[in-house]
Amino acid sequence: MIEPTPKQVQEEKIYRSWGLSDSEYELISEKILGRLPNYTETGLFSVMWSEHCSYKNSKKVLRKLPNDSSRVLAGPGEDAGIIDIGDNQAVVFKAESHNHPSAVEPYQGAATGVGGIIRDIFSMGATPIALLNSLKFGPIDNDQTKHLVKEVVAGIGGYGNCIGIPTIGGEIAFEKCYEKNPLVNAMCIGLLDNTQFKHGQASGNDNLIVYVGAKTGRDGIHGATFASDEFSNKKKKQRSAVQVGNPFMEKLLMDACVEIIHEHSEWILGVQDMGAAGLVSSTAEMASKADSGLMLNLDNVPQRETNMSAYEMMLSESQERMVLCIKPEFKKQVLGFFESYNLDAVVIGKVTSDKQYRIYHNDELVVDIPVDSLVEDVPEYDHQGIMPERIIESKEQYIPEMESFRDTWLSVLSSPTIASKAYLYQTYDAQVKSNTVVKPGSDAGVVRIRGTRKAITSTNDSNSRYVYVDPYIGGQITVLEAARNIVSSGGIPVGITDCLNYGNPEDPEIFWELERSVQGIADVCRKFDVPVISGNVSLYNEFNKEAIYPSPMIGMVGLIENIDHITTSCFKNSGDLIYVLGSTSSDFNGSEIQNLQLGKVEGALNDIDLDIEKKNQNLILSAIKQGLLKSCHDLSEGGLAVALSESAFENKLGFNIQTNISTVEMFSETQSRYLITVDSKNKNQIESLFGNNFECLGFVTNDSIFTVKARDGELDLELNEALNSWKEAIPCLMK
Amino acid sequence: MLLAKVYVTLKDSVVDVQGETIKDATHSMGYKNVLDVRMGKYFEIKFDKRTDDFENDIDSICDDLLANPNIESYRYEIVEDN
Amino acid sequence: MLLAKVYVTLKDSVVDVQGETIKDATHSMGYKNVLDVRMGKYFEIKFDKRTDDFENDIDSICDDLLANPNIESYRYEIVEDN
Amino acid sequence: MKFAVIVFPGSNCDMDLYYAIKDGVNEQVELVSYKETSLDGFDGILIPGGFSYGDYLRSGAIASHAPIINEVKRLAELGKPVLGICNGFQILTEIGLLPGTLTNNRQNRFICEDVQLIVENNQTQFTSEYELNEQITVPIAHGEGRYYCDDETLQMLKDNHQIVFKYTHDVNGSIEEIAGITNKQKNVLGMMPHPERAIETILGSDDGLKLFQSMVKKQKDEVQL
Ligand SMILES: Nc1ncnc2c1ncn2[C@@H]1O[C@H](COP(=O)(O)OP(=O)(O)O)[C@@H](O)[C@H]1O
Ligand SMILES: [Mg+2]
Repeated sequence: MIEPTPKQVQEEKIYRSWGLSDSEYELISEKILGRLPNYTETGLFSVMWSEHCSYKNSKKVLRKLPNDSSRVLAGPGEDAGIIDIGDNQAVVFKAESHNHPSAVEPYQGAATGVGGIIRDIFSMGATPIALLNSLKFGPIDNDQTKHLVKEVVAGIGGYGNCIGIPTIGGEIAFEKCYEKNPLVNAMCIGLLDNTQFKHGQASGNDNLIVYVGAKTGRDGIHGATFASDEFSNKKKKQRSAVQVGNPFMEKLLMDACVEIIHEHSEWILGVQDMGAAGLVSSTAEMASKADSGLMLNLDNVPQRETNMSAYEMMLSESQERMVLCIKPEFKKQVLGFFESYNLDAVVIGKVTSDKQYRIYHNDELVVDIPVDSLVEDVPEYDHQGIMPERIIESKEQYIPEMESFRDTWLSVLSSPTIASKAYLYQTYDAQVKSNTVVKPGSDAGVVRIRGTRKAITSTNDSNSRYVYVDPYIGGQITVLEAARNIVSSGGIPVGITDCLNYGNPEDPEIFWELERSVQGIADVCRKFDVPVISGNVSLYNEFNKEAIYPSPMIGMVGLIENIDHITTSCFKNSGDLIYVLGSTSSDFNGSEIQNLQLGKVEGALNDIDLDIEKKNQNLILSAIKQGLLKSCHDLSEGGLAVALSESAFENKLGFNIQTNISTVEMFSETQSRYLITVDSKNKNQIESLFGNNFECLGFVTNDSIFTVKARDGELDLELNEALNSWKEAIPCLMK
Repeated sequence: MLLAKVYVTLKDSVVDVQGETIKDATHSMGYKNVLDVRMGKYFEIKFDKRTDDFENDIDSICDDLLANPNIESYRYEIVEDN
Repeated sequence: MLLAKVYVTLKDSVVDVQGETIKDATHSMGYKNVLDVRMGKYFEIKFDKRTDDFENDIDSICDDLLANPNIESYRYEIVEDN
Repeated sequence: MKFAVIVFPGSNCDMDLYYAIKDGVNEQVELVSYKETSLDGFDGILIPGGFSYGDYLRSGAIASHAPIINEVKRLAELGKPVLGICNGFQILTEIGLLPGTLTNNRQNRFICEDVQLIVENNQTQFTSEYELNEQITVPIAHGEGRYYCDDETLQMLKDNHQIVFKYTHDVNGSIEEIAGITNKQKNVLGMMPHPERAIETILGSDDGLKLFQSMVKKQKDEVQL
C-alpha cells in the first residue's frame, strides 16, 4: 500500500475516519506543527487525542472527584493509584473497561481486558493479589446473549485462572439496555511491599528505551488502513484485527517485571505497559511526564507480521508488551535478565533532551513532532448538559401490588439481578495464592496480607437503575453501596477506582447524566474522605443511538486492620438474634420490585441523609471491632427479604422473625441499612451501642424454614424452595 | 452415512499463542529445523443422510459453533462413510 | 520448506466431552441428522528442510508432544511448501 | 525434612505449597527451577498446580519435557515421595509416573469450589494421619480434572489400592469419582484437589494439613530406624 501524502490526508479528510475533527486537524497543522502532518503523524494524533487516551470530553467532569487523602501516595496520572496501608506497605489498584472489544469478540475482549488491567498494576512494581469484575448484559432470553455471557465469563476466567491471580468478587446484572452493548469492567489490586514504586517515566538524556514481551502484529488497529474490507463481509474475511490474549506470556512478564523492579531497581528509571494505542501512548506519556524527548527506531521492534508500516506498528494493540526506560550501562544485564524468562527484550530507542518525538522506520525519519503535542495539547471540550425528559423529579414512591407475599418473595429471588451468580463466578479461581479469606458470595471479597494481621477487602458496585432514574442520588448510592459492602466485611473504605460507562457525551442529556452522577459520587467521596485514585471513562456506549443506562462502576478497596474483624454475610448459629440497623420506609422507585412489576424503573429517589449513613457505618465497624457481630449483610436490591434469604442460604439455617414492617416494605430498598446477627448473650451490649435506630427481628433457626410475621401478612417458606429459586435461576436460563 | 471433516484454523494475522509455545518446545527438544507451528481444530461430524441444504447446514454449524469467525477460518471435506 | 499436517484424534474408546457438547448444540440448533461429533487437533508444522531422519523426527514430535498416547492417536501428511 | 517445589514457567500454586510446608508443617522447603538437573539433597518432591506453559496444547504436556523431569523420575524410582497437585498431577500422568489421563471436566468448564473427599486408603505415606474413609473438605480449581483410564488400568488401581482419594459425588465426571491416585509403589501421589489451600481454618479448612504431616512423619520414622 502506498501511503497517502500529507496533502491527500488533508484534502481527502482521511483524519475524519480516525476520529479527528476538522478543527482538531487545523489546530495540529496550523498552530502546533506549522505544517501538514504526514499520514503516520496524523494517526498518532488521532489515537492520542481520542477520548480513550485524552479524556477530552470528560476531563472537566473528572475534576469534580477528590483524589487525595492522608493515605494517597499517588493518584490519577500513573498506571494506577497507590494507597498507603501502613508498615511500609501500599495497595495499588485500578479498573478498566473493555466494553467494545468484548462486544465484538467476547472471549478475547474480556480476556485482554483482564490482561490489560493486570499490566497496569505490575508495571508499578506491585504484585497483583486480587481481581474483580463488573459485567452487564441484556436479559438472558436469546442465544446471542447466552453466547456473550458464556464467552465473556470464560474469557475472564481463562486469563485470571491461568495467570494465577484470584478473582475475589464482582457483580453481574442484566438489563435490556446492555443487550447490544455489554459492559465488561475489570479491576486489579496489587500489593507494594515497599512504598518505593516506579513511575512510568522516561528521563535522562541517552537513557535507553527497551521493548519487552510479545511481538507486534497488526492487532487492534481499527484505522482506515483496512477498515473497508473489515466490515464488508464479516464472516468470511481473512484478516482479523482482534487482539488475542496470552496469559502464559503475561505471567512471565509479570514475574519478570516485579522481580526486576524489586531486585534491580538501580537498572531502571521507568516502566510502563503498552495498553490502548500501544507503542505511541506508552512512550509518549513516559517522555512527556519526564519533560524529555524520545527517539525510536521501529526497525528494532520485534514484529510478528511482515511489511508493517510505521503507522501500524505505532498503533498496534498487540497484548503482553511493556516498555522500560533503563540506564545504558545496565543494558546487558537487563536484556540478559529478560532472556532468562524467555522473553524478547530489545532496545528500540533512547531518551533525548529536546522534547521532540522522533520515529525512524526503514532508515527514514517518519515522525518528528513535539512530545507534548500528543499528550498535553489536546483540546478540552466543555459540554452543556440538559436534563432528560424522562427524569421525573417527583419523589412520590411507586407502591408495589402484592397478591401473594410468598410468590413475590420467590419471584424476587429468582430475578436474574438478584439470583445467585455462583454458576458463573465458580469458573473463576478465587483461592489461588492461598490468601482468600472471603470468596465471592458474601458482600465483599477479602484477601489477607500474609505475614501481617491485615487484610484487604474489595467490591465492585453499580446500580445503574438508580442512576438512570436519578443520576445525582444514584451516583451517591453507588458509592454508598460499595462502602456498605466494605464495612459489612469489616473494612474501612480507603480508596476508589471507577469505570464511568455512559453513552455519547455530545448528546446533552447524556452529558447531564454524566455530570450529575459524577457530582453525586464526588460529594459522597468528600464526605467520607474516600479518594478516587484511578479510573477509566468509557463513552459512546450506544447501539443504534440507544444509549445504555448511565453506569458508573465503583471499585472500592477497604483495609481490615485485623483479620479477626473479617465478617461475612451468612448466618452462623441457630439462636442468634437478628437485627436490622437503620429504619425502613417506602423506597420503591428504581427498585428491583418496581422493575419486576412494571418492566421499567422510574421516579425520583428519596434524599439520603449522609450523616445517618456515616453514623451507621461507624456503628457497624465498632460492633465488629468489639467482636459483637456473627454476621453482617448490607441491604441492597430486593431489600430485607433478599438479605434475609441470602444470609440463610450458605449454612442452610432458617429464621423466625416478627416485624413492624409491612409485607411490601420487606422489598423496600431504603438506604443505610444492615442485617446483622448477634449471640443472644450480647443482646444488651448491641442494643445500647445501636441506640434507637434498630429493630430486633427475631432469631436464626435450624429448622430450614423462613417464618415471617410482618405487620400485615405472614410467610412460611421452606428454605429449600427459596434456595432453588435463587440458585437455579441463572443455570436454568443459560441452558 | 456421511462424514464431514472440518478444519478450523486461526487466521494468519492472528497470533497463535499455543503454536508459538509448542514451537519453542520443539526447539528445546532439539528439533531446531521447526520454523513455525500453527495449531487448529479438527472435527469429524457424522450425519445420518444428506439433507436438501446439506452444505449450507455445514456452513452454519461451522460459522455458529465450530469456528469463531472473528479470528478463525474453516474448510471442510465431505466423504461418504458406510 | 516442508509442511507437515498433523491430525490428532481421540481414540474411539475415549469419551469426547467436547464433541458431545457440540453434538447436543447442533441438535438444539435443529440439525437432527448429526449422529456424532468428535473433536481433535490439527497442526501445521513448517520445517526448514528435510533432515536425515525426517519421518522419524515427526513421529517423535507427535508421540512425545502433540499426542497423548493414552487417549489419542495421530496421522500426518508431508507436503512441499515453497 | 527438606522439600523441593518444582517451578515451571506458568506454575502458580508454587508459593501456596511453599508456605504449606514452611508454615504448615515447619519443615525446610526450596523452590527449584524447571531448568535444574539435580535434586540431590531433597527428601520430597512437590509439583505444584497452575498452568505450566499456559496448559497450551494439553495440560502438563510441554512441562513433561523440562530438564528437571529426568531427575524427578530418578528420585521417584529411588522411592522418594513425589506429590503432584492439580497441574502437578497432570504432569505426573504425562511423564508416565502415574497411569491414566486428566481430561476436560464433564461440564466442559473450569470449576472452583470446596469439595468433600473420602480417604480411600490411609496406608500410604501421604495419608497415614487420616482415618480410613475419613471425609475431608478440600478445594478444587480445575478445568481438566476428569480422571480417565482404561478398564484394565482401573482394575489394577483397585487391586493395588492405588486409589487414595475419591469425591463423595460426581464432581467432574472422573471414573469412579477418582480424585487422587498413587503409583504401584505408593511413593508417587497425584491429586486434583488442593490440600495446600486447606491448611488454615481462616482459609476455610485445614483438612489438607494431615497430608503433609503424614509425609513428614514417614520420613522422621525412617530416620529413626
Ligand atoms: N462477576 C463476578 N465475579 C466474581 N464474583 C461475583 C461476580 N458477580 C457476583 N459475584 C459475587 O456474588 C456476590 C453477590 O453479588 P451482589 O449481589 O452484586 O452483591 P452486593 O449486592 O452485596 O453488592 C458477591 O460476593 C459478588 O462478589
Ligand atoms: Mg452487599
